[in-house]
Amino acid sequence: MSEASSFVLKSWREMPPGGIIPVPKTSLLNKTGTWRALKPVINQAKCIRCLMCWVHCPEPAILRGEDDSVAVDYDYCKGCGICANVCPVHAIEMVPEG
Amino acid sequence: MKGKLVGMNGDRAVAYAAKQAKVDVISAYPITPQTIIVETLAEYVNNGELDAAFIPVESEHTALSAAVGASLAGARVFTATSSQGLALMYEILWIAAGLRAPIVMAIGNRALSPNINIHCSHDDAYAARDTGWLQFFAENVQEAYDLTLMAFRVAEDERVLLPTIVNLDGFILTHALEGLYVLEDAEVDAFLPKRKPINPIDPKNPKTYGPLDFTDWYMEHKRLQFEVYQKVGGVVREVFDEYEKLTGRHYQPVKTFNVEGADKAIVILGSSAGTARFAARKLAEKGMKLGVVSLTQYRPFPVAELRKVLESFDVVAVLDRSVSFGSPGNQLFMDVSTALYSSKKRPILVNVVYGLGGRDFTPLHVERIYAALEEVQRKGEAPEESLWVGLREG
Amino acid sequence: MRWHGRGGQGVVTSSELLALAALREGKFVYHAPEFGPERRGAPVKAYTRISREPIELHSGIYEPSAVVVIDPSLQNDPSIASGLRKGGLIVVNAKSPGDVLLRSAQEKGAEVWYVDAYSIAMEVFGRPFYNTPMLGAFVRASNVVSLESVVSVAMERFSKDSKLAQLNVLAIRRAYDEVKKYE
Amino acid sequence: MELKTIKTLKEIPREEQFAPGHRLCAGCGIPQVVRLALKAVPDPKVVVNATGCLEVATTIFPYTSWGVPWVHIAFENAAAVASGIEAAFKILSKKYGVEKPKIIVFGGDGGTFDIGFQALSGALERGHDMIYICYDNEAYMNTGIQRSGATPKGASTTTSPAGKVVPGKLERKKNLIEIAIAHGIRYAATMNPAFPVDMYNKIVKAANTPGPTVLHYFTPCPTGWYFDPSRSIEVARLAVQTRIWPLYEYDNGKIRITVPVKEPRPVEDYFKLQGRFRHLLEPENKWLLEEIKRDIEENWQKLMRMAEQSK
Repeated sequence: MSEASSFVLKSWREMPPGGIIPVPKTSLLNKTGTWRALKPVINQAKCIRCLMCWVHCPEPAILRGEDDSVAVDYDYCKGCGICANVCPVHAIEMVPEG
Repeated sequence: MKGKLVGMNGDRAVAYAAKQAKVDVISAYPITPQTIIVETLAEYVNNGELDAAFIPVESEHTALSAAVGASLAGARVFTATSSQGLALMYEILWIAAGLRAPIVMAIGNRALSPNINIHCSHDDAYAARDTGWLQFFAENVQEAYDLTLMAFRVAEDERVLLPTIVNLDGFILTHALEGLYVLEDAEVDAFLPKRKPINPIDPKNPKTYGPLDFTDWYMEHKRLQFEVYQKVGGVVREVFDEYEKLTGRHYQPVKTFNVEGADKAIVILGSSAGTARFAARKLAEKGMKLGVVSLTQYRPFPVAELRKVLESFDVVAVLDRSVSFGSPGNQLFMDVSTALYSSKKRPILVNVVYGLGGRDFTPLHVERIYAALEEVQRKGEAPEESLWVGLREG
Repeated sequence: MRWHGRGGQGVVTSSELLALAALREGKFVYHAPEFGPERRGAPVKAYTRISREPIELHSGIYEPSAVVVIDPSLQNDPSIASGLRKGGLIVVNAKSPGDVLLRSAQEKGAEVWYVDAYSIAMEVFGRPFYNTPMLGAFVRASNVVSLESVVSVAMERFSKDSKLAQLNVLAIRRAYDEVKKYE
Repeated sequence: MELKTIKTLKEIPREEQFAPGHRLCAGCGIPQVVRLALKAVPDPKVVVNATGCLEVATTIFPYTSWGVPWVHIAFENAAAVASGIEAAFKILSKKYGVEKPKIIVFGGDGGTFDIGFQALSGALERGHDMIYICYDNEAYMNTGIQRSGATPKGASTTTSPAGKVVPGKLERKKNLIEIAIAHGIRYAATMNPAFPVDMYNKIVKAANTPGPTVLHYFTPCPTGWYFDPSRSIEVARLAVQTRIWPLYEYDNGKIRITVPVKEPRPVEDYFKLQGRFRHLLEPENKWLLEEIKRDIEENWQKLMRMAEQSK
């Protein structure tokens, strides 16, 4: 992340030849969480840690814990609602932002 | 002359140079008159004389696409094509240059269709002139060999990092055998050590090559690429000098003959330069003085050098082996005109078209051009139209 | 020189071997095949330019000093001697030179040499390979390079097959010995 | 080293080499195959990407989502570029001991079925060691939903609009797997995001197979197919359950159905979820719907015969 930001902040005259992006994962600087109208809220009490939401998230914005518990990374979640739909125990609810 | 004297045609000489350059990857598709280059390299690889990957691709578009991929991976890459093949590569030419992939490509210059023709025109080289590739023109088989070796040095120089074309006239050089001096392998190794790539593809150091580049950064990237071309001339001269020390063979971006004290000259590319000099000698016997100026370096265009040479003439014929349809002049003519426009003293320029589709260019044509230059000089004004030499009468 | 033959007869090889032999003798050379789509059987030409000075001229040859007719059926083609310089040389593959050829030779004041390369080829190779015998004949008639230079480049050219190399050298030598000047 | 197949989602590696912050549409189906491929194929690896949704949305300079080397040259040549990279690493590894990465190619259906078809065919014929993954959203979504050779019969796109006279695309979709197999490659399979374990295992098998392999991935596209993004996986699952998108693999000469569909769901269930097919449910287009049903049945029967013959 720090590597990413240092590259993006450089003067264009120092950009490497060939128009390449010389460091990985600089898209982390682009917080797509602002796209969201509905936000997924996980009911941890209901969660069975099946990882369905984790595997199907297109961002990926579902964080997988060591114990396979899950959390939403709201910095990037676009609020598509796939996680809520694939949850077999309906532990995720989409609620309006704001 | 240093080196071992051998007899080879232009295509084989280029392939031999690529072999001595120890290229890692050859990605190429056959097309006359370049085919012998590809065949010879395939032979070298399959006989164990060259340790390289030969990718027998299914089209020129793929030939260059694979070449760019291989070059980004850090390999020394060579390919060759002609005419329609180069046209098919066109999209990727820009990308190879923009991604700064120092591929070396030989072009056996050939006319573009229609009608289909396998012989020499410079349509193909000219069509690549804006793409960002460096371009050299060989005048004979020796130059085709020498320039191929030097092309790798220039292309891979970290101040340059640009793909480079070596042009050799289709059939007139590709299929013609001449004597040439070749270096020992060890000498080439010293002149052209293993490529040291900048930012090659490396899984331990992941980078993104060829991203989307929108309104916010594209222009800056083009500016950065643009600035490189200002430095290429200096690198080319360094490489020419070093090569001269090694071989005794002198190269310069603009080659001149008989220019001292002459008021008429012709500017020309490729194998016809020799024919023009031959004719100029004949003219000199009759007391007529014609300077011959040929360009070894075509891109980047050697503006300053050419200006210095041409400013002193009254009339200059610029010879194009191609037609730029609907343009204010043909391709080399437009280059030369632009280069001279801001000069304080500039000659009257006459655009001459010659040799299309392999139409032979002979000393008689040079004499006709000389006569035309005399007339222009007398009238003091440039003709409205280009002069076509070698066109059928009637 | 200009070489006349048919596609597949090794016309280009003869021209090339001559150029290589001259190169070996320190001369400057330019050899080029006639530029056309390759076609077996059709009449083809090849050109060799040899000089003591560097050759800068890259145009075709329109006024050859010598013409070699490799294919016997082409000798009566009236265009064979076209452009031939005054006092030039014609070498033909024939038991005896034909009338058309002799007439044009006379007009140009050209020397005519002839050799039965067909018989030599059939005896040496068992097949009508005329190109190397005609090269041998031309070397004798023109003296432009030495027989030994031509033999050594032929040995090299066919070095992958020593039998073939020997047969070619034999064919070159026999034609060199057997070619006759038409008086 | 032979990579292992898995039985549950829990066995899928945690590490993400594909970062969020990309600009694919909410609910897009593409990242799921990308994430699983990067997880299933260990380092060192290199990704080659054809021009398309995935390329434009994940690498807008100076932002990249990629945690692995990623190369894009043009639209029609991803397999060609991969050929060059593969050949280069092979020789650099032989000559200088450079470690040889696995090459993964991502191309959309346009870049695979249509404009990139020749380059793919050439690469398969030459036998380059690469996993070619076609993410198929069944039209040119990146340029605004134009028909491709992968657009299914009946679908409405901007260049095959459901009009008064012509009710959408009238031609069948090309069969990519059969075309790929015809090149003599050793592994090819279809994949679908609703079946992630099946997908993961197919990527593993492809990675375990030397030479070129082709994986054909069903990519639900909420934007181009006109459905609610939250129903992406539901749409994908229905494609399998209706037998429209059979999940199978070709492995060294044998065809195997990997997700059997004993009782198929009616195709109308799949069509009614998506705006691109809704016109098929109108009475005047019944003939086309029937034709499509016959096609689906015919494809399924053919596949079953091939699977039967493989036993």
